[in-house]
Formats: sequence, structure tokens, C-alpha cells
Amino acid sequence: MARIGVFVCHCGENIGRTVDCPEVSRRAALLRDVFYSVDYKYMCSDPGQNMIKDAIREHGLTGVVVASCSPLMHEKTFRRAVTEAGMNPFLCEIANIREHCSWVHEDRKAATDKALDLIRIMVEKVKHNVALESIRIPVTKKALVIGGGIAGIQAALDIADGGKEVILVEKSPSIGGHMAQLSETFPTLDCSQCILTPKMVSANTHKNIKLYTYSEVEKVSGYIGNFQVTIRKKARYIDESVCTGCGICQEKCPVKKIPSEFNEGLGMRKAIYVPFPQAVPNKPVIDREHCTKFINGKCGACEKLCGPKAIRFDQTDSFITEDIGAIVVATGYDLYTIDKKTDNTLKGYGEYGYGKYPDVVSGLQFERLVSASGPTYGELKRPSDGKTPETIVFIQCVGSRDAAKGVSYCSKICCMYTAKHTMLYKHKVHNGKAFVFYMDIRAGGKNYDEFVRRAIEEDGAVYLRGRVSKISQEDGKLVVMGADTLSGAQVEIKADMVVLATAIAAQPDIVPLAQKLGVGYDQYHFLSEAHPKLRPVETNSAGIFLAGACQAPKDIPEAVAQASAAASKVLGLFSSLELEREPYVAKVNENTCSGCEFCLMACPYNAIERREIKNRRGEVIKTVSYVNEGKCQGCGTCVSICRSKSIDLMGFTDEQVYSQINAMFV
Amino acid sequence: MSNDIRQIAHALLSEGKVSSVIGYAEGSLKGRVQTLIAHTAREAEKFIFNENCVNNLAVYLTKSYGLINKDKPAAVFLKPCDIKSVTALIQEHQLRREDVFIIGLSCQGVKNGNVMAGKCMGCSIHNPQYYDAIVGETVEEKEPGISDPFAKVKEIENMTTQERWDFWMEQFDKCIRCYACRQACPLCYCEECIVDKTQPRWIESSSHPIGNLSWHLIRAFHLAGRCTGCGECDRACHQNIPLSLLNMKMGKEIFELYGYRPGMDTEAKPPLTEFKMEDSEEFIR
Amino acid sequence: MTPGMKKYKLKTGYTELVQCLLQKGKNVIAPKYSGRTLLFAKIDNAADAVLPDKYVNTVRSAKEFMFPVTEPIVEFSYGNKDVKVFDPVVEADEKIIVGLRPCDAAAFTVIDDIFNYEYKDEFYFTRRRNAVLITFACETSDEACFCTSVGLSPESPQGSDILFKKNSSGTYIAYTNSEKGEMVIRQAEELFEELTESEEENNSIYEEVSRSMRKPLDTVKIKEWLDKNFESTKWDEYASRCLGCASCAFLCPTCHCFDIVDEVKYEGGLRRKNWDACQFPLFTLHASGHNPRDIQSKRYRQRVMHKFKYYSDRFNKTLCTGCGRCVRSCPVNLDIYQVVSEITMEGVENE
Amino acid sequence: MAYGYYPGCSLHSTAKEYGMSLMAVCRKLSIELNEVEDWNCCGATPAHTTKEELGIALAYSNLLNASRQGLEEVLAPCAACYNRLKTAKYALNHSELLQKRMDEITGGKVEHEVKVFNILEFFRDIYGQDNLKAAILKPLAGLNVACYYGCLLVRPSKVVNFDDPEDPQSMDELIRLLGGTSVNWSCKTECCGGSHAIPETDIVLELGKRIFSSAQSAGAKMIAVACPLCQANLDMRQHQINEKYKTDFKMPVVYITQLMGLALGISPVELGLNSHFVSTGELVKQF
Amino acid sequence: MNENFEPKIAAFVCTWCTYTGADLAGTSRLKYEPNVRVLRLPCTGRIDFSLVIKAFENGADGVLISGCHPNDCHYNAGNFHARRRFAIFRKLLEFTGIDPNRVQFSWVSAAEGAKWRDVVNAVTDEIRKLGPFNEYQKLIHDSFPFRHEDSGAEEISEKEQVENVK
Repeated sequence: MARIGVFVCHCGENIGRTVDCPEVSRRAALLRDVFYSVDYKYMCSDPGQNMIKDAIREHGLTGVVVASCSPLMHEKTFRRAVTEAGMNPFLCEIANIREHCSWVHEDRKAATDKALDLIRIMVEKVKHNVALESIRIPVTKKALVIGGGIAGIQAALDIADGGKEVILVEKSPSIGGHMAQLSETFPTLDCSQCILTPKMVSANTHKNIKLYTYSEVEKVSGYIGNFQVTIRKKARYIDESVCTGCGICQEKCPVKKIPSEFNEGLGMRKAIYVPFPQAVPNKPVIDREHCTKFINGKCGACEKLCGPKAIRFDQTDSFITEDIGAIVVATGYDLYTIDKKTDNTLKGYGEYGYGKYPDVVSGLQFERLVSASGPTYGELKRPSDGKTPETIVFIQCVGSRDAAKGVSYCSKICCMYTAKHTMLYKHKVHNGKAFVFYMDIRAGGKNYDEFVRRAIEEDGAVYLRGRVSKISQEDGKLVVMGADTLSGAQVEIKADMVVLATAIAAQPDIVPLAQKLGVGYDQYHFLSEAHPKLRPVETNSAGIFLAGACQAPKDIPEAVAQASAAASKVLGLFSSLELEREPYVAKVNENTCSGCEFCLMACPYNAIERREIKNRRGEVIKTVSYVNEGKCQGCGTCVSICRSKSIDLMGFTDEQVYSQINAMFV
Repeated sequence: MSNDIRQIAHALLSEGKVSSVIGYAEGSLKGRVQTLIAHTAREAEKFIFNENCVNNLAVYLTKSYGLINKDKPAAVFLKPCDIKSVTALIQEHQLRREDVFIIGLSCQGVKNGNVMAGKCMGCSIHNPQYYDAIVGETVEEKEPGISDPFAKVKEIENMTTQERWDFWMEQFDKCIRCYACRQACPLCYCEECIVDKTQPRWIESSSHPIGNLSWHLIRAFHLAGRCTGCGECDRACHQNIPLSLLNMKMGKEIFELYGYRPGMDTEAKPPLTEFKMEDSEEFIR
Repeated sequence: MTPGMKKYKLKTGYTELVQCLLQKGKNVIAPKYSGRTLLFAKIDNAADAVLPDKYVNTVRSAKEFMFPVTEPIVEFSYGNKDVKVFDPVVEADEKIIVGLRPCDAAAFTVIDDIFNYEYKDEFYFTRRRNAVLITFACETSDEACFCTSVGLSPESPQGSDILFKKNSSGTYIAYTNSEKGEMVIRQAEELFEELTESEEENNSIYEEVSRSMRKPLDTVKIKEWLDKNFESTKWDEYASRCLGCASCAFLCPTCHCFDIVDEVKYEGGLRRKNWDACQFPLFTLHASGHNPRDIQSKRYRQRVMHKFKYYSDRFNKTLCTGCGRCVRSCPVNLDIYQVVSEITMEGVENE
Repeated sequence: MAYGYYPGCSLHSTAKEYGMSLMAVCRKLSIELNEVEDWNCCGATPAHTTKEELGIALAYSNLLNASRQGLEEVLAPCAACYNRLKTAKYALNHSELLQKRMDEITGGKVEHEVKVFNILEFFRDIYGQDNLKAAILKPLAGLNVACYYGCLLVRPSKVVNFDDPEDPQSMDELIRLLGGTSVNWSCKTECCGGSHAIPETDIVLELGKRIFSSAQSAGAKMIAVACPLCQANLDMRQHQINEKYKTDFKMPVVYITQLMGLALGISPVELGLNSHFVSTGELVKQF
Repeated sequence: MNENFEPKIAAFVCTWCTYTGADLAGTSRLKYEPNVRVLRLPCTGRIDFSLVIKAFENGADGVLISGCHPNDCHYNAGNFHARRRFAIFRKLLEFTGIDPNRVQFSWVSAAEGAKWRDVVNAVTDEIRKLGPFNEYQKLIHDSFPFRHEDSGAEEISEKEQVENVK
């Protein structure tokens, strides 16, 4: 006979305010097979958990129902508690009377009745729970980091320092990401190259890190601890092992006029190029679209002049498959496109003339202009005529906080880097005038606000609180028309250059990768973390972690912090020999299975195989389906496809679901 | 036609090529035929084939105990519509092609009782699709007898919800749960049918309104995308409940939604075990 | 004619009889078409009742009015910590079943014994007491009928409270067979009048019907063969054709097996008595998984044995009234008469 | 080819030159324009600012008359009329309620859809650029034109959906097709002051000054317009602007159809070029 | 149709998307009707036809099934299989005269707390308009004729039960 214990939590007053917990506990005690029912203010606290443990020992409970918050929150906590009291963890179920009841209903009576219903449903389920043991599966002690920006590099280094192998995959020819494009970084103005390059070099030389640049993740299969990842190494048309990185080929390549992606289109690069001087690996890549050898078979200058003969025009994409235990996604961000969209939907900021007036540039373009490794070698020259701009207007929130024309969220870092831009500008052009149009300055980090005050007070940046309505060009000058809401006046500034602090957006091609990994994403294609506050670097797919701007706009300190957090999660996962996985796997009843293999065909994980049942003489009596527990993820598709219900999913068995439905509307 | 049948059966049995031959024999009632499973050449004399041979003999390939043994195949006389059942059974791994020696019968249409069987009126396959031996000369494929085999289904579809409910409640009220429809269906081969399972009892096994409704719903759903329209369930139901209407409705929907016809290809994946990205979902919010 | 049978002449036709009973507020059940299926059903207006000479027999027998397809026999409800059990309430309102055939009426006399064997099944007998069986002798038969082979005839009165037979001039003569029959005659006496000797001449139609039927068999010979042939290979030969669909058992007026099933909701449930059949494998499946009758031939043997041997071993009656429903409804035309007659022929060879 | 023609109140009166030049060009290109019978005022700004339904109803009744007349494509040269007709069509096919209400008020139902075009769309898409190119006799060589679109022609983009609201190019393309050069200036879509001309004249003057100075600094010799109100505000007020701001703009403001007429070899007088406030003498000299 | 009819709605939802979305609706304190009883299953792939019928047999007036948007499924294909299954059995229910609006389907992702509130409110509203599922209630009453509630059949006393058992 089942002896069930019901433990109703007030959750402070989160539940108690709308659900009459003592009443619920009293009525729960009257439920069939419930032998102990109590309510307490904080069931997940130690006294609360001890109350459960004592009740199990004293009343010899065979099943526990905790009526509290969502199982996704504290199921593990309560299951650990009952285990300590000697009860199998899977005999404890959670009735969600907070997120699904007290928080979403106001009528006290209806909420209390519903809470009791939810408890009754779970009591009926628990009576059919079976003691299960967690499934142990081996863990491949090798991690994959996707994205070679600062977040990816930091995560790779931390994992490698933890003694585990790491595969670092970077889509572009060199690691470094957007940080490599920056000149100096806030709030300390130390040059990004100086603090980044050492990490890039150690990432390249670390004995535990294998670097695949100019490569992308092609296919991901398997599950936590047992991923199989296929990486597409795009053809560089250079044999990296032979090339010494001497740079002759780049000098002599006749094709010059290709806008450099690294320089955000301001500088030019050759058909064979290394993105930037401190690139790691310092091996060039041949750009197939623009290289005359590929276009009409002529030239081949680089091949002739290459000392160690490292040019391979016949090279093709190669595929490498790696066994991976955990994956860290650190694919970073991209700038929100603000010029006229290609499919000329009339979004975008045509009124600022970005793409029409050459002197209207994006934040990253400005970074390149002031960067020593930039197209103007650190001399601030405006793109149209190379003159040094006397007046620059910086416009904040271009695309951010603008649900109508752009994105509705705040991109978090633009206030800081715009203040930095004004400082860099004043350091280079002492008598230059810098104007900043802003809505609110958000500088919440350590020494952040002081940094902005310094830009205003010491470096004399003029901050105008208002929006810019239009930028037009009048005889070589950019006429910026805007408002200054503090003085209430229309403002018109004749500027030499305008820098737009465009919004931070997700990488344009992140969605196919997210779908390959089975990771969720929100409507702006930022990857979804498991829990915004409590599990920011984990995802709902076990074994896949997030770091950096791919999860949401953030600055370098936060990206690095997340990278180390993700790395610690990976190292935690790798610390145990075997991984314990919830025993929610399917099991076949071989007596009634007729071997029609519908489940085998439907299983998304190919976790079901054919098995022959033989008699003593070795003759095959019948063939049935067999579930490989390692592969089965417990989705249950097979259970509903099986017509004779010969396969059942532990944890959500037919009997459990049946009894729950029976108890729904009593 | 009957003596060619006897010759083939006699030959197969006497040469020992097959373990048994399943065919039709003279019935004890007017307009009826019996099934005969002959194991010796002598019994082959009793085989016949006439317009009353409406039974689908494929049902024996899964229901008869010990009929299929590994060393020698079992021979069976199959009309083209019955061959569709064998195709479905092979597709669902209940049979291997080499276990069955198919004697194809070209068919002009058979009678159920004294009137043309429903399934024949809409039939468009008169010659066996594949076979190991064939009896009867090829029949030129002619347009199916009636214009639209789904006429009755459409008639019910056009009723109002309440009319449809009343129509089916009246039909299901007659059901006494003898499960003849299940036993007569070649594709109902489960070792233990869901209706016989008690832990949990998904389908109430008593013959009351709830039990009857859920039995007929689950039976129709379990045959969705599988039923080849052999009409045996209709014929076996002595209460004349129009069961094949439910199966034809499922067949029509599956064909309209996913363009799949059951019993056509032994290698095809059954529609409910796969999906396409562009499957219709206009009913999902 | 058994003693005490009174005879009355029915002045009117069949429909008027039904009409009169309806007007008297009786609950009349008679054969009626539902679509193209002829079934016993509650009659509201007399015109629905199909005339006795217009059909051979209904698809389902009248057994279901005494032994329903499903009936709750015990009710229980879960309290908080206890279970309350409630006595069953047998709905057994009085009913008059009209238009029966002699084979159906006789069937009740056969199964009365089993329902009263060691334990008197009150569910059955309450309904049996409250039902009046009015039989009409068969004026037609079809090739499936073989009541003559089991000691019955198109005009045999066993089991019926009133047997109506047509005299040569076509008017119905009511032969009352029981007190219940007499009571019905009294309640509808305006339709009846005392029968004068002369009008009673027997009608030769009923002999013709029984002669037209299939050759009567000797149940004694059949039983003798069955006593000796439990292991005969014949069973495999017959059974390999049988699909095990139990239509025969469900439609048979004498099959009486049932299964007890608990149907449980959260607040309580019912224990139901449902029709079952030896043709289902589940019928004899042991909890251990062993099944004494695991293949169809054993199950089909059980059916024939029970009808022609086991029942007569115990009650000296054949558990078959030859109504032919099992022959008509079998999807594979496995004809029990043919099986049994082949046995008797073979019986001859063995000697 | 025959098309519907909705002149609107100004093309027969204050913007007579626009009407005359349009008629001349159509005669030259053998385009038959049949005026919408019994057309009424399109309501322009005053109607819809007083009562939304009034504005829609006025425009809708014109569409009704055009559809009754069997016209499928209607040219509305004046930007304000074009804008009102397009707004009415947009509003109606976005709300059945409004459609029912309009049918009640006007007592009629538009049988088939009536498409509405402005002057630029008409010549670019309906008549076709290559036909126009073929008909050119005297290309406008050496003419630096500042194409002025004003606001109603291109905004609100969701309703009008004609060219890019920030950086329209269709008039520039037409000028280039006619052989002229269109200057790249930044006040293409700046407002000319519109109906403030009477109550708040100095607004028009200030806006006009900015437009002329921007055009001049971009090297334009004249401004081409496609809206009678813009033409009026710029042409009539130029000397007042010069007085107020001590500037010496001498920039003729001509209709696009007048330039087209010149290119097709039509005499300036026929195009009404002689009745402008700012003399078009300089320009005409060349033809 | 009495106005104070409160529909009983059974909801079968997948853990990874809709259940988490419902949790998010909770954390954001969005308010919705209390008529729904949510049953958590790993994936919509696990939801089959017999669950829906059993829900109606237990007195549900409406059933809501919700899971991950296509391509977002945690088990990458569960919802695709489910989508086909739903499309088919919905037609079967309709064919046998059950109003298809009584079974509603939706895709609600873990980020769509507001959508979950809107779906629940909309479905509750629609089912309230459809009124109680009288046809099925009648079936339930005919199939489970509990006498003791209405006719007060007297209870077999304790003593008697013991005898019966002996």
C-alpha cells in the first residue's frame, strides 16, 4: 500500500499570498494514500528539507510530493534530500503550485482548489513511480569551443589549463574576434592588441588546445558527454605546416582593391591576405572570389615567389570529426545593419545617410581609424578626403532601444565605447570638438561612470541629451540636425565626421548553428540560457554552454567572466569519470512487441535497434526492438507511435500518465 | 479458372516447394466460400475460384500458428487488393518476401453476399502487382466502377457535427465488442491488442458507450496510413457498422496531407514514422 | 403438446397484438430493423415490429435481455481512507419479448441449468422472471438452420410462454405454456377467443420447413466421437481456418461465458460482468503467462466439445439449439454443422 | 493608349502651367487622358485634419466615379491628390468597417480596383522609359537640375510605397534620361512649408531659403518639382526670401512636365514657361 | 448555456519549451484563467491519441496540447512527429462528430510567457463559448451509472462484505 507524504511550501509569501497553504495541506491529508501532510514557510530551506527527511523515516513513506515551485527549479534539491533519507530520488515528485498557480491567479479560492488538484495529480503519479537508478555514461574528456573571440579564447585557455583537451573552431582566418579590431578598451584605455595578443598566442601554443581557424561546425550529433562533431576546415589554399608566414605573397599579390573585412571596409587588402598584423595563426588565406588564378587561371605570382612552396591552389574543404564531451558556444556578436536593407524594406536609418555619405561611420569603423594597425595607421583621417576632422558628432542608440525601426533592447556597451571614442579623438586632435547625442548614459560597471565623467570634464566632450533627426551634406560639411532637450533648443551642428553607435546584434548565421546544437534562441537570435539568473552560462541542451555576446550584448569583462564560468562548468562535467544522467529512457516489453519497427524508424536519436530472441536451439523465435540506454534521450516519441503500448518511457510511464489524467477533474 | 488453380496447387504441394497452400474451397452456404489450408497434394483438388471469393487470405499469414516456417514458404492465392495487405505486412517487418509464395489472381471484382463488394467498385488494380505465379489472363485496367470511392465519406463529412455524432453513436451503440473486425484485419497482428491491456486500461473493454467509442476511434487511428482497404472488417461485422468508412476517411486525409498510399511499396516508411518540414500546421496557434 | 397448454385463437394480426400490448403500457421488445440489421429492440410504435413471416431470425439472440452484454454487478466508491461497497441494483423491469423463434426460446431452458448450477445467478433469474417470451413458429428457414439436428423443430414450444402457430387457414393459434403466458392472454383477452376443436387443424407448413432443413444429425453419435477424439488432428485442420473472432460465441443464444472486469475512476468504480468467449486467447491466459489453450485449434475444439459433450456430460442437454447464427456470421464460413456432420461420418468409419 | 486623369483643383487654375505642359507632352506622345467625370476636390490637408472620414470619403468618391467610368489606371499629377487617393485606398483595404461606412456614405461600391499613379510613376512604369527616350528631340544638355520631391510624393512610405522616402531617385533618373544632370543635394525631401504659406509665411521663407541655398551650393541652376504647392511656395516667395535674407537667388522653379516638354521639342510658351515669377528666360534661351 | 459554466481544460505540454514558457509567465506574474490543469511530459512526441480520449472520458471540456516551435524541439524531431499525429487524429475526431475546437494545439517557446497566457485565455474563452461537453458527459453517465449517488443504493455493511469474501 502506498504511503505518500505531501509537503506544501509557502515560498515565503510567493505561494502563501494567493494559495491558502494550511488549508491545502489539511485537505491533502485527506487524499487517498496520503499518510502525512504538512505545510512550511520555506520547504527548500534546510529545516524544510529536514522536515521531509524526518517524515520519511518516521512514517515509512513510500513516495513524496513537494508542492512548491517549478520542478525545473528545485526538483534536484528535493530529490537529493529524499535520497539522504534513504528513499530513491525518483519517488519524489514536485507539484508546481507557484509558477503555474499562485503567481498566475488572483482569486484565492480558485488558486487553492487548483493547488489541491495539482497535488492530487502528483500524488496519483507518485503512487506509480518506480525506483530508478541514474544512467551512467562515459564522458569524452575533450571540449569544443565555437568562436575564437576573447570569450572563446578565455574559455579554451581555462579548460586547457584545467588539463583537458580543447578544440577551438574559428570561422574567420584568425582568432581575436571583434576585440582585435578595437584600438583601446574602456575603462582603462589599455590597448586591446597588447592585452589580447598574448592570450591569442598562448591559445595557439597551448599543448591542450587544437586550433581550427577558417573552419566551421558542420554537423553535431550525440548527446552530453558523447557528442560527435564534424568540422569543415575551409580550403585556405595554403599548406599551413609549410608556410613560414614571411609575407612575400601578400606583398607581391597584384589584386589590391578588396575592402578588408577586418578594417570594416575602410582599408584594402590583397587577394591573399592575413586579416591583421598580429593575426594568429599568422598564415595567409587566398580569397577565391577575387584571386585571378581562380577567376581565369592566370597570375599565380604568390606560388612562384613562395620560398617554402606552401601555395596549394587545388586544396579543397576538408572535414574532421571529433568526439566531444562538452561544447562552449562563444560566437560573439555583429553590428546591427543600419543602411538600407538589401531587400529594401524601408527599415534602417536612411536619414543618417550611412552608406551614402562616406564620413558617416560605425563605431567599429571609427575604432579602425584610430587604431595603430588600422588603414590610417592611427592617424585619424576621415574616409572621404583624408582630412583630420575638427568636429565629430557621436550619435548613441542607433537601432538600440527603438522597437519601431530597430531592436527594442539596450546594447549595454555603446555609452562606454562612445565616451572612449571622444577621449581617443581629443587625445589625437587636441582642439577637436566632440558632440555626443544621447538619451541616457548607462555606465554601470566598476569605474565606468567615472570614465564617462572624465570624458566630459577633462576631455571636454559636449553631451547633448536629444535625438538626431537628419544628417545632410552641405558643401563638404555634414549638417547634423537634432534637439537638445535639456535646453529645449533645436541644434544644428556642421560636423566633419559622424560616428554612429549602432546596436549589437546576433551573428547573422547563428540560427542554423543553434538548430544543429538544439539550443534555443529568442526573437533577436540571441541564444537562450537555461535560466536568466541562476544558470546564465548553461543551455537547455545538456552539455552545451554559452559565453560572451552570443547570449546577449555584453562588454569584455563580462564576456571573459562568462567564458571562465562556462569553462568551470565544462571542467566540472569532466571531473567525474562517468556522467550521471536521468534514467528517463524507454524500455521495451519483449513479450508483446510484434517487431513492426515503427519505433525504430521514428526515433530521432537512432537509439532503438533490432534484437532477435532465440530459443535454446538458436532458432530465431521473433525479432523485437531494443533501446540503447546510452543513446535514448527520453523524448517518448516511440511510446506514442507503438500501437500495442509495448514500449514505455521510465519517469513518464503509461500508468503514471493514466493515473494523472484520472485525477485531473475530480 | 478453378482447374488452373488446382493444377498449380497440386504441383507446388507434390514437388514440396511450399509448406502449405492457402486458397478458397466450396462454401457451406449459398454465395459463400471457405478457406482451405492444404498441406497435401490430395487436398489441392478442393481449391476453387469464383466471384464469391471476397475473403482476404493474407490475414492467415500473421494469424495462423506455425504456418510460416523458415525453410519452406507458404503459398497463398491473392487477389491484387490482398497483395496490398502482403506489401504492408512486409513493410512492417511481419513477413519476409521469401516466406510467401504469392499466386496472383487477376480479378474482375468479387461479390459480398449477392452484391458487388464495395472495395471492388472503386478498384483500379485488376492485375497482381507482383507474384511468384499467376492465374488468369491479364485484365485491361478500366476506370473504377463508381466515380468517387470516397462518396459516402464525403456525404458524412458534409453533415453537421451533431448529425455526425448521432450517426456514429447510433452505429457504435450496436457494437458488442466481439472484435471480429480486429481478428479479420490482416494488419491487426499485435501480440496483445491495446484493448486487452489492463495496466493501464486505456480503452474500457465493456460494451458501453465510452468503451465502444474509444475502441472504434483507436482502431481507426491505429490503421491510419496502414489500412489497404480490403474491406474485411466491414464484412466481418455482423452488426453492419460501416467500419471501413473510418479507415477510408483516414486514408483520404493521409493522402491529401502527405500524398501517401498504403500497401504500395514495401520499402516506403509509414507516414506517421516520418515528417517533412513543410507539413501543414495551419491548425496550430 | 405438454399438458396444461391452453389454446386461444388470435382474432387479429401480429401488429395489432403488439399495438394492444403497447396500449396496455407493456414494455414490448420485438425484432426491428436498425439499418439493414434485424435486432430485438424496444418497440414504440407497432408498425416497426417486423412481421414474423418476413424474417428467418434476428442477428443477435434474445439472450442479451436475460444476460446483458455488460452489466455492473458491484459498485464501489473511494472515501478518504476507506472504500464503500454498494449492492448492485438489477434493472429488471417487466418486458414482453415478442417474435422469438423456437430455437431462441429453447435456448433459455438450456442455459437456465448453468445459471442455476451451484450458485443461483440472481442477475439472470431476476430478468428471466420479469420477461415473457412469445414465440412464433418458423414459416421459413435458411440453409444455416439445423434445429432438427438437436432435437428441436420449427414449432417446438420449449421455453416459450406463448407459442403462436398458424392453422391451415392462416389465423394464429396461441398455445400458452406457462402462467405468465396465461396472464398475457388475460390482459389482452379482447384479441383472443376460446378455440373450438375444429379450428385447430394443424398446419402442414411446419413439417415442410423442418424437412427442408439440413439432414438431422445424431447428437449421441457426435458425443461418442468427441469422447474419444480430444487429440484428433481434425481440430488442427478445422481450426487453422478460424480467425478466433468470437462472433459465433457472442451471437449464440446458448453461449453464456462472461468475464469480470473492474472499471475504476478516481472516486470509485464498477465491477462489470461482460460477455467473453473461449475463442479469445485471453480467456485462458494464466497470470504466469502459460495458456492451456494457446493456439486456435485448442480453442475451437473447446467450443465444439463444450456444446456437444461437456454440457451433456453435466446437464444431459446439448448446448446448441441449431439457430445457425454462428454459421451465418462466421467471416470464413467455418460451419459447425459441417464439422459435426463430418465427424459423425468419420465416426462411422472408425467402427 | 487611354488612361484616367484626375487634375485636382490646381491644374486648371493656380498650377495652370503644370496642366498645360502635361497636356502638351501627352499630345506629343499621343497619350489619351480622359478626365474622371464629375470629379470632386480630393480634400488635401484641410479635409482629413477636420474629420478623417471626410478626407477618405472625398477621395473614395473620385475612385468610385473612375471605376464607374471603367478607368483602371488614373494619373494624379498633383502630389497632394495622389497622396490622398493612395491613403484612401490603403485605409479601405485595411478595414472592412471603414469600407462599409464609405459604401453607406457614397452609396456605391468600387467594382474593379482603380490604380493611382503620380507623374513620375506614370512615365516610368506605364508609358515606359524607353518609349520616352525614343521621343526625345532636344536633350536637356548642360542643364543642372535639383530634383525636389517635397513630402507628399514619397511619404508616408508604408501608404504611398513609391521610391525611398529618405533618398528618392525616380525624378533624378527621369532628368538623366532627358539628357540633363541631376545634382546630388540634401534637401530633396525637405518640407517647403506647405499650407503654412498664408498663415505663417516666414516659415515658408526660412524653409525656402534652406532649399535654395542647398540647391545653389550643389551647383543647381533650377529646381524641378512635381507638386503645385511646392512650385508656388518656392517660385512665388523667392524674391521675399532674397529681401529677408539678403540673398540673390535667381533660380527658376519648373514642373518636371515642362522640362519633358522642352526635351520633346515643344515650344516654351506652349509649356507655360513664360508665366513664372522667377523668369525662366535663361533656361528657355537654350531651346 | 449557463454563464457561470467554468470549462475544465486538460493541457499536455512539453517540458523544454511550453512548460518553461509557462514558468516564465509565472515569474513575470502574468495572469490567466485557472481552468487549465497542466500535465508535464518530456516532449509533444510523447502525447498520443489515447491521452486526449482519456482526458475527455474524465470530464474535460477541452484539451490543449502545446510544445516547441518546429526546429526548436529539444529532441530535434519530437514536435514534427506530433504535428502529423495531431493533424490526423484531429480529422478523425471531427469525422466522428466531436467539435475539433475542443482540441487546441499551439507552439509556445520557453521565451514566450506572454503567448502562453494568451493561449490559455483564448482557449478557455473558446471552450466556455462552446459550453460543457454534454455529449461526452452523457456517454460517461451511461457508461458509469453510479447508483449510490442518485438512488442511494444502500451500502453493503462491513459484516456482509466479510461474509462475501469468505
